[in-house]
This record gives sequence, C-alpha cells and structure tokens, in this order.
Amino acid sequence: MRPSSSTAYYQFKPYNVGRWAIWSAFALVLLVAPLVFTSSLSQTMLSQMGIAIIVCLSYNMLLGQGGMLSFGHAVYSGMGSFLAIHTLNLVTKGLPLPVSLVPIVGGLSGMLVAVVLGWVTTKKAATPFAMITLGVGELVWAMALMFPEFFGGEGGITGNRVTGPRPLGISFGPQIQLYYLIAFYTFVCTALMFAFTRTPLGRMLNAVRDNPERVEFVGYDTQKVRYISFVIAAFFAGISGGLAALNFEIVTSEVVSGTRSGAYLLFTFLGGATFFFGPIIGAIVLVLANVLLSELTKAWLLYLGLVFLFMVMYAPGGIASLIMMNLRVAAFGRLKELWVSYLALAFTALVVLLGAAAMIEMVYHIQLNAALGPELTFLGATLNSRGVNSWFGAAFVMLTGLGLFEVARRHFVRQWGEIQEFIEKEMKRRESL
Amino acid sequence: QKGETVRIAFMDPLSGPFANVGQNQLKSWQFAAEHFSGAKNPAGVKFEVVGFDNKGSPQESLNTLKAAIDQGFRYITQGNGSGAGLALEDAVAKYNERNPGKEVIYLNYAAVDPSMTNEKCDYWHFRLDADTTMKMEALTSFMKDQPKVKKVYIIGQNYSHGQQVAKFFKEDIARKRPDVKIVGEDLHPIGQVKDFSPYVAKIKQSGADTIVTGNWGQDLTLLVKALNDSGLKIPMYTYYAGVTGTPTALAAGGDSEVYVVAYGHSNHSGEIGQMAAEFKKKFNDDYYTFATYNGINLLGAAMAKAKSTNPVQVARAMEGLSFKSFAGDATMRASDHQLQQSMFVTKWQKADKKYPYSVENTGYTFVPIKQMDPYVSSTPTSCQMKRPSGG
Amino acid sequence: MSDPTYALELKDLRKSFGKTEIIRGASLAVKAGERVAVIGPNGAGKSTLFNLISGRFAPTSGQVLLNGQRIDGKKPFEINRMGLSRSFQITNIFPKLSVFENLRCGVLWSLGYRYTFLKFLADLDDANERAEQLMEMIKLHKKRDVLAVNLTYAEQRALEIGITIAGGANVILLDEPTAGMSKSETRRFIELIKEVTVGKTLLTVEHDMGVVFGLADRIAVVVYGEVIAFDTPEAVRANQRVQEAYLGSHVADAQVGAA
Amino acid sequence: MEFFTISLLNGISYGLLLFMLSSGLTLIFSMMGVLNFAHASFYMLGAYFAYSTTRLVGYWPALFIAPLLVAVLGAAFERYCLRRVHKFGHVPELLITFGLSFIILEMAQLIWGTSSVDYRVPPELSGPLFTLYGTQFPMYRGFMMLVAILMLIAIWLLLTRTRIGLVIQAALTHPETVEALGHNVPRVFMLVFGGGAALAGLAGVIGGNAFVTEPGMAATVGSVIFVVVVVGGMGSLTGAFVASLLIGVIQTFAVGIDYSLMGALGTVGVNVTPETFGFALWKLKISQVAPILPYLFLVLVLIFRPKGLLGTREG
Amino acid sequence: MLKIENLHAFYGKSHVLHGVHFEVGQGEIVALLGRNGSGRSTTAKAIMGMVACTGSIEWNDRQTLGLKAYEIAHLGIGYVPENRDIFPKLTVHQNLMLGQKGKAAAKKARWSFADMYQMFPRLQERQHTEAGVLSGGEQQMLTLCRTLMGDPDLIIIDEPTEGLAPKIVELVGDYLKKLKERGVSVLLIEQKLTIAMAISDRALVMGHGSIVFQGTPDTLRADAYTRKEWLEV
Ligand SMILES: Nc1ncnc2c1ncn2[C@@H]1O[C@H](COP(=O)(O)OP(=O)(O)OP(=O)(O)O)[C@@H](O)[C@H]1O
Ligand SMILES: Nc1ncnc2c1ncn2[C@@H]1O[C@H](COP(=O)(O)OP(=O)(O)OP(=O)(O)O)[C@@H](O)[C@H]1O
Ligand SMILES: CC(C)C[C@H](N)C(=O)O
Ligand SMILES: [Mg+2]
Ligand SMILES: [Mg+2]
Repeated sequence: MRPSSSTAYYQFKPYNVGRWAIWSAFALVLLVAPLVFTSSLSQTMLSQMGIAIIVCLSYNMLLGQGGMLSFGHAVYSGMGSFLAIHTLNLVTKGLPLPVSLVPIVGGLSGMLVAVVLGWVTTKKAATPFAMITLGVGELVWAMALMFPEFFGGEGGITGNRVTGPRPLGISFGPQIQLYYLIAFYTFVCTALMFAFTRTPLGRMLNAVRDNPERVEFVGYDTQKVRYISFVIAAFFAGISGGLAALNFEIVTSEVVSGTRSGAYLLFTFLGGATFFFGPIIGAIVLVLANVLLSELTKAWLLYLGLVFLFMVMYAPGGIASLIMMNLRVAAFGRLKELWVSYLALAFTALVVLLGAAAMIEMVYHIQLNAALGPELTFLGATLNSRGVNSWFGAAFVMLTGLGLFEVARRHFVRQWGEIQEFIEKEMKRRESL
Repeated sequence: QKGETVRIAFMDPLSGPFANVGQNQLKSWQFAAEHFSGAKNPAGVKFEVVGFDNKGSPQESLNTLKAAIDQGFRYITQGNGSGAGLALEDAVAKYNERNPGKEVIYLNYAAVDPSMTNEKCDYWHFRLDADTTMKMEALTSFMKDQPKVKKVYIIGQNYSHGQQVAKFFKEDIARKRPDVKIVGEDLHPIGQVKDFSPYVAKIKQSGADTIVTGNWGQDLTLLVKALNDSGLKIPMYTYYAGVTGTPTALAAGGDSEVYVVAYGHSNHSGEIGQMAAEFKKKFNDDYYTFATYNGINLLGAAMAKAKSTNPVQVARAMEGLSFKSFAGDATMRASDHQLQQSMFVTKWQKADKKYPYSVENTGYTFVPIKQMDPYVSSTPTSCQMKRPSGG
Repeated sequence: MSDPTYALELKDLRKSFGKTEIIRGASLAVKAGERVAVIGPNGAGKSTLFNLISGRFAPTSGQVLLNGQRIDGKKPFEINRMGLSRSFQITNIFPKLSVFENLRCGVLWSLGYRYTFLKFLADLDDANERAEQLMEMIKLHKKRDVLAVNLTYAEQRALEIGITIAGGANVILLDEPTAGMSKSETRRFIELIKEVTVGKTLLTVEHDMGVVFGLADRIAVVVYGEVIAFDTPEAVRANQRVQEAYLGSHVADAQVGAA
Repeated sequence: MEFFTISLLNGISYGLLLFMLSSGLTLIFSMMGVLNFAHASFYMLGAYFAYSTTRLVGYWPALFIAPLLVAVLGAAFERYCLRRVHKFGHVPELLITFGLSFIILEMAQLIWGTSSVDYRVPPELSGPLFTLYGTQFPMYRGFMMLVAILMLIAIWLLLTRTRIGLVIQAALTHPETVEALGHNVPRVFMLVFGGGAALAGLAGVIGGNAFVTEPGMAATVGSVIFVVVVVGGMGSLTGAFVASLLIGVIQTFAVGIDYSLMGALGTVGVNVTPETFGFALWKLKISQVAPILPYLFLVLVLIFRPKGLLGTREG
Repeated sequence: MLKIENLHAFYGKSHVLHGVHFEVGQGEIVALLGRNGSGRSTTAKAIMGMVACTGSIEWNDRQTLGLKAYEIAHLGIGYVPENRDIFPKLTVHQNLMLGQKGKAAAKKARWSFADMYQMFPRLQERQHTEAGVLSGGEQQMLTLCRTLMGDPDLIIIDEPTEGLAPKIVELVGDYLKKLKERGVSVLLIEQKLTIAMAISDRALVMGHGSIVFQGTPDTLRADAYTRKEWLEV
C-alpha cells in the first residue's frame, strides 16, 4: 500500500524519511480530525472533504498528469454514485455484500462507464478532448433528468446505509463510523494514486502531456496511454461517488452535472494541478467554500470569483505552488527573514479585505434586505448601509489598507527577489561542486 | 409555552440563478412569522425564521440540514424544488429515526412531487402546497366546463414534474371529458430550449385549441413569447405563470390567454390582502407564497393544541388538524400529511378596479375566476404512514 | 520475397501532399550496419522521406521494408517496436521531465513494461540501469535530475539522440543532428554519434559537409523527391549532377577543408 | 409543405440567432485560442446595459452604446487580467474567464436585481413582418437575422481586409517575433478581445428583449455556443456560420419528428415493451432530444472530423 | 547609424552582456562572430528591445533603449531571429505579408513579393502552403524574406545559413551583398566563418558577453590568437 517502502531504495536518502513522515502525518490527521471538530456539521464536512480529495486527485490524473482538460469528470463520479446507491438498495433487499464494499462497486461502475465513453473521448487530446468531454457531459446530464426510472427523477435515488450485516457492531449509522470508512478509502486511494505516478504508465502519461508526438516514436500508442489512464481516473472518481452515495444516502442528477465537473476543475486548479498534493488542498477548500462561505455571506459567489481571478493571475500554480516556493526558501534557511513581511502582508491584506468586504456586504444589503432597515451587522460591528459614515469608514479602511499593503508588498517583492537570487546562485554553486 | 421562541430554519436557494425566488420566499416566511408572533397566534409563541442557502441542490440541502440541527433548529421549511424536498424528507426521516428525542419537523411549502405524500411519504413531513395531482384535479375540473377545449396539446419539461403533469392530465381529462382529444404531446429537456418556435409550429400544425403545460421559469416565458410572436392565440393552462420573473416577461408579450391553477391568487382581500399590500410596501416585492400564512397558522394551532413546542407533540397535533387558512378552513390530512385546501383557477389580464393588484408592477394581474372547495381537488393517497411507536 | 540482408529498403516510394508530389519514386537499399548520409537541396524531401519511413506519414504508394518486413502505412509506435527509431530536426524531447526520466521513457517499451501500472518504476532495475548507462553515453550524467527545458541547446540535442537510441533500435534515423551547433561542438557531437551507434544501421540528414564526409560510409543524394545517387563519399563528391544540384562551386570544398 | 416551409424558416432564423450569439466567441476563440467562458456573461451584460440605456435614451442609441460599453469592459479585462495569464497557457486563460463569469453574474444581480427586467422590443420593431400560412413571422426576428448577417460581414471584412487576423494567429506561436516585425501585438489582442465582447454585447442587446433578460440568461446559452464554434471548425468563420445554420435547421426539424428507436425496431419486427431492458431509451422520441442534439453533433463531429466541418486545424 | 555603448543585458537576474560597444555604418556589412553562448543573439535581441538592458543604443542619433520592439521596427531596424520563428499556421504568402508594415509603407518599399520569389523560387512554389510543413531550409529562407518585406534600413540576421544547402548558402551571401548595394546595413551573426569573412566589411568577435575583437576580415584572418582563443576550441 505504501509506495514509500518500495521506492526507498532508489530515492535520495533524506527525502525518504520525509516521505514516511508525511504519510504518517496524513494518516494521523485523518484519524484525529473528527476528534477535534466534533459538531455534526463538521463531521459531515470532513467526510465530504475525504470524498472530494479522492475525486480531485483523480481529476488531476487527467489535468495535471495527463494534460487532459475535462469538463465532464462528474459523469464518472456521478455514475459511480448512482450504481452504488442502486447496489446499496440491493443490499437492503438481501444482496450479500458488506456496505463497506459498496464504494468499490461505485469505482467499478465509474470505470465501466469510462471504458465505453472514454474510448471516444480519449481519441483526441487538447481542445478537441475538452470539447468532447463538454458534449458528453451535457448529454449525460440531460439524459439523467429524462430517465427517472434509473436516475430517480427530481428526488433522485435514496438508500439506507444502515443495512446488511454489522461486523463488530459497525452499522455506519453514526456519521463518525462512516467518516472513518471514508478516511480509510481516502488514505488508500491517495496512496494508490500517488503510487500510480511512480509506475511506467504514470510516467508515460506525463510524457504524453508534454510531447505526445515523441511518445509515439518511443513505442507507445498515445491514445492507449490516455485511455487507460482515463479509465483508472474514472475508477477513483467512481469510488468517490460511491462514498458520496453512502454519505448522503441520496443521489440526484446534480451529481453528473456540468456545474459539478466545473467545480472539480476550478478547485483542482486552485489547489495546484502541478503538484500531486495540490488537489488535496483544492478539495478541502472546495468543501469549505461550498458549505461555510455561503453561510457566512450572500456574496460568496462574488468572493469566489475574485479569489479565482487573483489566484490565476498571481499564483497560477495554485496554493500548492505557493507552499512549495516557501518550502524552497525554507530549505535554504531563509524563511525566517520573511516572517515580518508575511505578517505585514497578511495584516494589511486583512485590512483591505475588511474595508472591501464591508462595502460589498453593504451593497448586498441594500439590494436584498434594504426593507429590513438600513442596518446590518458585519463581523460584530453595526453598519448603516445608508449612512455616509459607514461608507466613508469602509472606504477609508480599504484605502488605508491598500496603501499600507502596497508598501508592504514592495518591500516583500524586493526581499523575495533577493532571496530567489541567492537561492539560484546557491544552487549553481552546489551544482558545480 | 407562551413566550417561547420557535425557530424555523428556511432552506432554499439564496444565491445563484434561483436566488430571486428563494429570497422572496424567505422574506415571506419572515414576514408571516413576524405578523403572527405573540398574541396573534393561539399558542402565544414567537416565531423566528432564519435562512440557509441550499443553492437548490439536494446534497447541499443535507448540509444545511446538518448546520440547522447543529444550531438547535427543530423546525425546517423548504419548498423550491422537489429534488431538495425529497432529499430533506428522506434525511429528516433518517435523522429522526437515528436520533430519538431530537426530532425535527419538515414543513414543505412548495415542493409538489406527489411521491412525497404517496409512496415516499413520511411522518415528519407536512406539505402546505397542493401537489401536482391535486392541482391537475382542480384544473381539469375547471377545464371540463370549458366547451372551447376540444383538442389539447401538452408540452412540458422532460423531467419528473413535467412528466407527471402530462400523465395526470391525460388520466383526469379522460375521466372527466372523454371527448377531449390529445392532439400532441411534447416533452423537451429542461432549460435547454432557446427557441420555442418549432414547437409552436408543431402545435399549430396539430390543430390544437388549448395548451396545457407544467413549464416554469424561462421555459414558460419563452414558450409564451413564441406563441405571441407567431400569432397563435390559444388558451394556455399552466401551473407556474405567477412565479417571480415570469409575469414581467408575460406582460412584455402583450395580451395572451393564460390560466393558472394554484391554492391562492394575487387579489385576495381580507387579512391576507392587507398583508400582501404591506409586504409590497415594505419590500417592493410580491407576496405570493401564501403557504407561509398557512404554515405559521398551522404551527400556532398545533402548538396550542399540543401545549408544547416539542416537535414530537406538535407533529402529533398537526395530524388531522383543521385551522383557518386565508381561504376558508384547511385540514392537514392525517393519512399523508397533505394539506386539504381550496384551490383557485386564475386568469391573466389587465389589472382593473375590481382586481387592482399589479403583479410585478406590470399592470397585469391574475384574476380569480373559479374557487374550488377542498374536496374538489382532493386526491387519494397511497401513503402507508409509519408513525413512531408510542405515538 | 525480399532480401533480408538489407536493414532498410525503399521501393519506388511516393508521397503527395494535395496535388504536389513531394517524393517521386524514391528507392534505396541500406545494408545492415551501414552509415548513410542523406543530402540534397532544401525541400528535396529528405525529412519527408524520414517521416515516411518512421510512420509519421503514410506513403501514397510504394514500399518500405525493415529487415525484410513491410512497415509502410504502420503507425509510428508499431514501427518503433519493430526496431526503428528516429530523432527530429527540431528538438523534440519531454521538456518537463528530467534527463533521467526522458531516457527512461525511451527505454520502457523495449524492455516490455508497456502500459503497466502495477509495478513501480523504481523497481525496474533493468530500465533504470539502462537509462543510467545511456546517460553516461551521452555524457549528461551530471545533469541527471535537471529538467530537459533547462539544458543548453547542445545538451538537448544530445538528449534527443539519447532518447532515439534508448529503445535499442537497430536502425536509427537522425535528422540534422548537428544543426545549430558550433564547429567544435559539432566535432564532439559526431564522435558521440559514432560511439553510440556502433553496430547499428544509421541514416543521417546533414547539410554540413564536414559531418557528411566524416561520418558516412555511403551518401544518398535526394533531389526533387528522388534518390539520384547512392555511392561512396568520394564518388558523390566527384559526381557532376550532385555538384550542380547541391554542393555549388567552391563553398563545398572550403567547408570540407574547414571541417 | 406548409410545415416544412415554416420549419425551414424557423430553422434558418434560429441558426442565425446561434451565429449571432457565437460570432464573438468564434472571433476570440479562433484568433486568440482562448476558450472564453465569460462570453455568455458579456452577452448578458449587453442585454442589461441595453435595458438601462434604452430607458435613458431609447433603443436605437442603446443598440450602439451597450455593445460599446461591453467592449470597453472586455478590453479592460484583457488589458489587466487576461494578458497577465496569457503566458501561463490555455487552462489558466480559461479559468480566469470562468472567474470573470462569476463576478459579472454577481455584479449584474447586484445592480439589476435577481429577477428578470422589463426590457421590451421597441414598438417600431414589434408585430409581424409577414404572415405565412396563417403563421406570423415577427419583425424582430427579421431584424435579428439581418444583424446576424451584418455581423458575419463585419467579421469577414475584419479578417480578410485587415491583417489583424494574421497578426494574432502569428502571435499565438511567436509573439516576440511578430512585435519585432513592427506590430503592436498587445494592442491588437486587446482590440480583438474587446471586439469579441462587443459582438456578444450586441447579441445581448438584441437577444435580451427577444428572450428574457435575467441573470440566468448567460447560463442558458453558455455551452451551446461552444458547440457552434467547435462544430464549425476552430479558426473558421464560415464554419461557424454553416454550423449555426445546420444546427438550427436540424434541431428545428428534429422537433417535428416523433419517431423513436422503439418504432424503428417495431418496423423490423422487434417488439419493445416496457419490460425490455432500457425501455426509457428505446421509447425516447427524436423530438424529445432535439434540444440536446447539438451536443451529440459535437461529439460525433469531434470523433470523425476533429477539425470541425470547415476547420483547418485541431487545436 | 547604429551606435551601441556600454550595453548590459539581463535575463531575469543573469547578467549576459557586459558593456558591449560597437557601431554599424550605413551600407556596411558587419559580421558578429563568437562561440555558442557568447551573447551574440542576446545583442541582437537587446537592439530590438526584447531583453532588459541598460546602456545606450542610438539609431540615427535617436536613443532606442526603452522603446518597444514594434516601435524599433518602425524606425527601420529589421530582425531575422534564429530558430526559424516562422508562423506555422499561416501560409508562406501570409508570413510574408506580416513582414510588411502597412499598405502605404509597402508601396514605397525597396522589395516586393516578386523580388522575394525571384530570390528563392522554392518559396513561390510553396506560396500557399502552411509554413509549418515547409522543409527546414525553406523556413529559413522564409524568415529572411519576411523581414526584408518590412523594408528595413538595418537588418540584423541571426544565423541565416543554418540548415541551408551549401549552394543556397552562397546565394544568401550574394543576396546580402545586394542589400548592401541598395544602402541597407547588415549586422550578420554567423557561425560559418567562411561565408562571414567572404562578404563582410568588418568583423566583430564576441566572448563572454563583450566584444573582444574588432577589425577587417583580413586582420582577423591574420590574428591567430583571437581565432584560436575566441572562435575555435
Ligand atoms: N505536410 C505537408 N504538406 C504539404 N507539403 C509538405 C508537407 N510536408 C512537407 N511538405 C513539402 O515537402 C517538401 C520537402 O520537405 P522536406 O522537409 O522533406 O525537405 P528536406 O529535404 O528535409 O529539406 P531541408 O533540408 O530544407 O530540411 C517541402 O517543399 C515541403 O514544403
Ligand atoms: N531566455 C534566456 N534565459 C536565460 N538565459 C539565457 C536565455 N537566452 C540565452 N541565455 C544565456 O545567455 C547567454 C548568451 O546567449 P546567446 O543566445 O546570446 O548566445 P549566442 O552567442 O547567440 O549563442 P548560440 O550560438 O547558441 O546562438 C548564454 O549563456 C545563454 O545560456
Ligand atoms: C421553482 C419552482 C416553480 C419549482 C417547482 N416547485 C417544482 O417542483 O419543480
Ligand atoms: Mg529537413
Ligand atoms: Mg544565438
């Protein structure tokens, strides 16, 4: 299960210890997270994060590792969900299958669907690929609404996960039990997908991404490389779909929708498609944004849009790349110099955000809730959306923040540039040793 | 119980494409809650409605349910979309079964899939709207007296709601007016049609004199526009011509003969009429979700009867309870928890002295042309209600 | 049916793009182990010929035989699996993979690992050893973990050759391997090519006469899609037609002299 | 015959409408290679701007002002956002337009509210243009067709009579070289993006009152316009035009066809009953899938002719 | 005409040119020689405003440092990049069209399409072919012609004979001389000493980012030290 053990021999020594530590830490986080966050909402959220991690990682097999931009990945996770819930209902009717294996059924179904649809999809790469997935996605989604017999119509298909035999008294009734099932799958699937990147097929997939033409001249059929990888990715997507079916105990047509596929794309990218662990971050952010952000503010879609805009512009490698850049700085022992700058940046950015958010919230208030009086509470303070004071205050806060931020930013950019230069020199020096 | 606060979690889309409907309905709930709080309800409780954004998604609804339960809500309400409704009905059932003593009641104010009170019915679910079958029952009862109706064309969205409308119309009309011919039936993918003129051409070719549709939102407005453009002026019987946004589009299309079946209309007088006027003044928006009126009153009556605000007792009290609705008496039928209430058929026309209410400030209004007592639209149920033991 | 003593044989090969016929009945027979330079004016069809042989294009008519077997019309990967490999005129490597990974990608298929995802790369001792060996051969072992994009031009060209020979093919086609290199680099590079292709059949396209005459056992001259001469270097240089069509009057001599 | 004529007319006018919606996208996609997911948002903005300007100065000025405003926004977006990510490749470009579409949607809702606005066809253009077999053909639809054709001509002139198209296509591979040849590449990019946005805006001005001006209007045309561009062939304006008409006509006629696979099987003696596996699929009538035929078309075209109908390249 | 003083150029943080000085006079062919990586291409890019640099570049007494590439091109400097940067999706003819600087300018230009096609008949044959499928040599010809279409007064050519058949190399040499006759100055960056020496009026040798030799081809031929140290290994 653990790729680290088998790769041990060839890898650079100190790295390996690190890898053990990372995987153990990952397992530990999965284990203790629900003990730290105990409310029922946070437990469902943790479960959903696990599910999202699997599906985003599987999406990244296509996007990050294979250079395949798919607009229809939800088809595979979604079909996994549907077949899993039908299977669950069969279990209720007496099919002798442990509930804990239902996600595997989801995986196999996702895979099967990919075997059929993937054949046409992966014939092409690049933009034609993207457009085929868009078309297939739209078709499947439209079909899902048309066939209530299989997809359950508006209400979808419901199931009950508390069914079948209960080994060790585990019924999966309480969320926490299900969480640990999901955590287990998440760990195993993550490990497997990581292992995949270390296999011949995984490597050839990278090669196909970078230079498909040349791949043909070293003996590989690029279409087959894409196809097999696509099917494997669909398998993991299906597992995630199966877990989602168990988690929600209901599957509706939204699981195959284009919106869902779009979310996988956006958040995988936000997390960082160029690093293996990027999508994990993306998945966590996805759940947080969907569940929490929308509770905090009505303007959440606006905030999300802005975050994307800025991330794509300033950190096109996603959150993961930001982390890696800082790790590099840390590796050269210069991170501590940056602390002050980071603090200053964070603080001033927060001020800007505060001012901007106050204004955004006031605008939303005027638009949506003006009738409830001009007053609204924002982070505990009371703002008057019709009052000059509030607007002036918010604008003042924002502009001051902006000014200070710019000062901090300039300082930081200079410092950062210096450090990068140092690192480059240092690397050259080490190379020439 | 007097002076207690009953908190209701409202979960419907508050962002995204359906936010307009959701926002309006949240305000309606809050407005009704405020209106009937304290002495104005028999139990003397204070109602408070808090909005949760489920984005119209069944899965997100489950998250908002969890969030609401975490925050101590014992009453939830939802209506916009049967998908989310069915998800909530099922989730509430499972939650209540797995968490005895912490039961939650789900008041459904607009999700009209009949299965919610039939094969999938549940003890904790109470529907305040009339389901598709009831509306169709009322609509066909009206249509059977229209001699003009001879050849009907059914057009609808190809998903469960549209399919049900078609199915029940055919069944009901065959029963009531066997001479009426169905000259065509079209189900189109929901939200995908940009141009309805091919459908209009088909309708025209079929020689139909009447259209029946369960369409809503853009699928309805575009249909109406295409009909107007082609000059095909035949009456249309609908469910959702009054939903936010549609009247504006209807008005832009000029005069057209449109009927709507619903459990209310926009020209009520009396208390509800005053409330609508007040609502309009306050929010500059229409008060059309009258189920909020009934919902709060039903709760108040049940809490008075149960002398408690505990959902277990309140649920029991609501079964079979009769209360004063805005249009006569209404009864929460015990066998399936479907509210039995009066139904109206209204017609789209210019607002006048008698019916002055201008919907969405269009200068048009929905004029009630027929009111039907609850028994008319009552439909049988296949529900086998499982009641909690000891209840 | 055909003579398997020839490693590579072209029989009346033709290729048209649209209406223009670019290759007009080229025939050539290369013996196993021979080093052949292909020369000819710009646009004569040398690269196209390579593309036809390696499966990038399918010929309009005619045959290509590899060790006596027909390969025309086959896909590039099928031809590669049969033992023919090529490099490109414009550098064509895997830019985001390290030098080592680039070479390992070239090695995998020939060692039978195919599309497997049930084995770890790190455990494939033979593939890793072979990749390390190749790295030594093309003298890039110091750059083992450097991404290919970050190599200098000459290093990239070397890597290009490395990938080409990685699969252990017997017949190697190189398209202008020394393009863009300086004299001194070219000289070193030719040595490298000689070294790594010992015992193999080699076809090279070149415009640098120094390279051509230094490397080739025989020279094929392509003009207007036909092989107009296929002979020893001396004979070719003396050939009147070749001089007219390709070499020009004095430059050729001067360059050969300079090499 | 009657039904056929009317359907043909409907099909062609719908096709032209599709072309109107997608022409700006074609322009941007074919020239800059950017899959602009915010195109439909620009379309929506056009409609809303037109709604507001119509109230201030009337419809005819709005017909010019609204697209201009959209163009300015589009150009500004290109200048300050898109340009920065251009060097990162196509996926970031696409994602940033994705982000933009969120922002535009929210902004539009903030400014104009969440329900539809009352944006009407001007009186001089309402009413029927002519009546055919008792069916009216609305004047506004005729106007729409006219504008679509004008758009076609305008873009065609832009592409053939100026070198802008060449400059951009060349700049996709070697921007620096194009600059060194004396072309101000960034400005050209900005103009083209602004122009594409303006076309979307114009479509919005005209589509907004023909249909419904509401926040959801972007989403409803969102993906079908990609179908047009891809089916027609990337980089081909005529392709997009032909594809629009083809899709329009096919879809319109498909609505009139009530055959199903079940029926087809019935004629060859295979009886499909509700018990047959996959009954729902067999009984599906062609008319029921008409609106999603474009997607089927898209998939088939990409499989069998990945260059698109008239395209010359695959990517 | 072109006067460069104390030019320093940078790729990001790496300092590539260290104070380059030289001049190119009207109608002069100047060869810029040096080993791989000595900074010749960078010099060309610096003149075109395509790399960050400091110092002074004067063209007809006008400071061009800090101008954008297209502005510099409009001042009459043409640049033929190395690596055959043809535009692969455009036809040969369209590639040439892009070399022109507008309709009015094209009318006054020294060169027309016909001149180009006469110079390389091969291009005329392939006129309507996508440039991406041209043979390597044909692409090389195309890049040269494309720049000429812009009617520059100074043309900077980076390794124009790369990948050309020996016979064509001669032809290019002849053509460069013709340019000179029409008053165009040439800055020729070359690898092939023979041709460079044969046609140039002056030779510059570059090493490690600065000019290490200036003189006539004959003095360079005589200067064994420079040749050995800076041009060969
Ligand atoms: N796909 C294609 N479509 C049309 N013409 C093509 C195609 N590929 C090559 N050609 C043409 O075929 C001719 C031969 O090209 P090829 O690349 O084989 O020449 P070459 O002999 O390698 O020349 P060079 O020495 O200049 O590289 C050229 O004129 C080229 O334009
Ligand atoms: N884009 C770049 N980024 C960083 N360094 C570069 C870049 N381009 C060139 N260099 C470096 O600048 C130096 C000079 O390169 P330049 O291309 O000017 O050399 P050259 O003399 O033209 O050589 P060649 O014969 O290879 O064309 C080299 O050391 C090279 O590695
Ligand atoms: C938005 C509403 C009109 C939806 C409707 N209640 C339905 O069940 O589909
Ligand atoms: Mg060639
Ligand atoms: Mg150079």
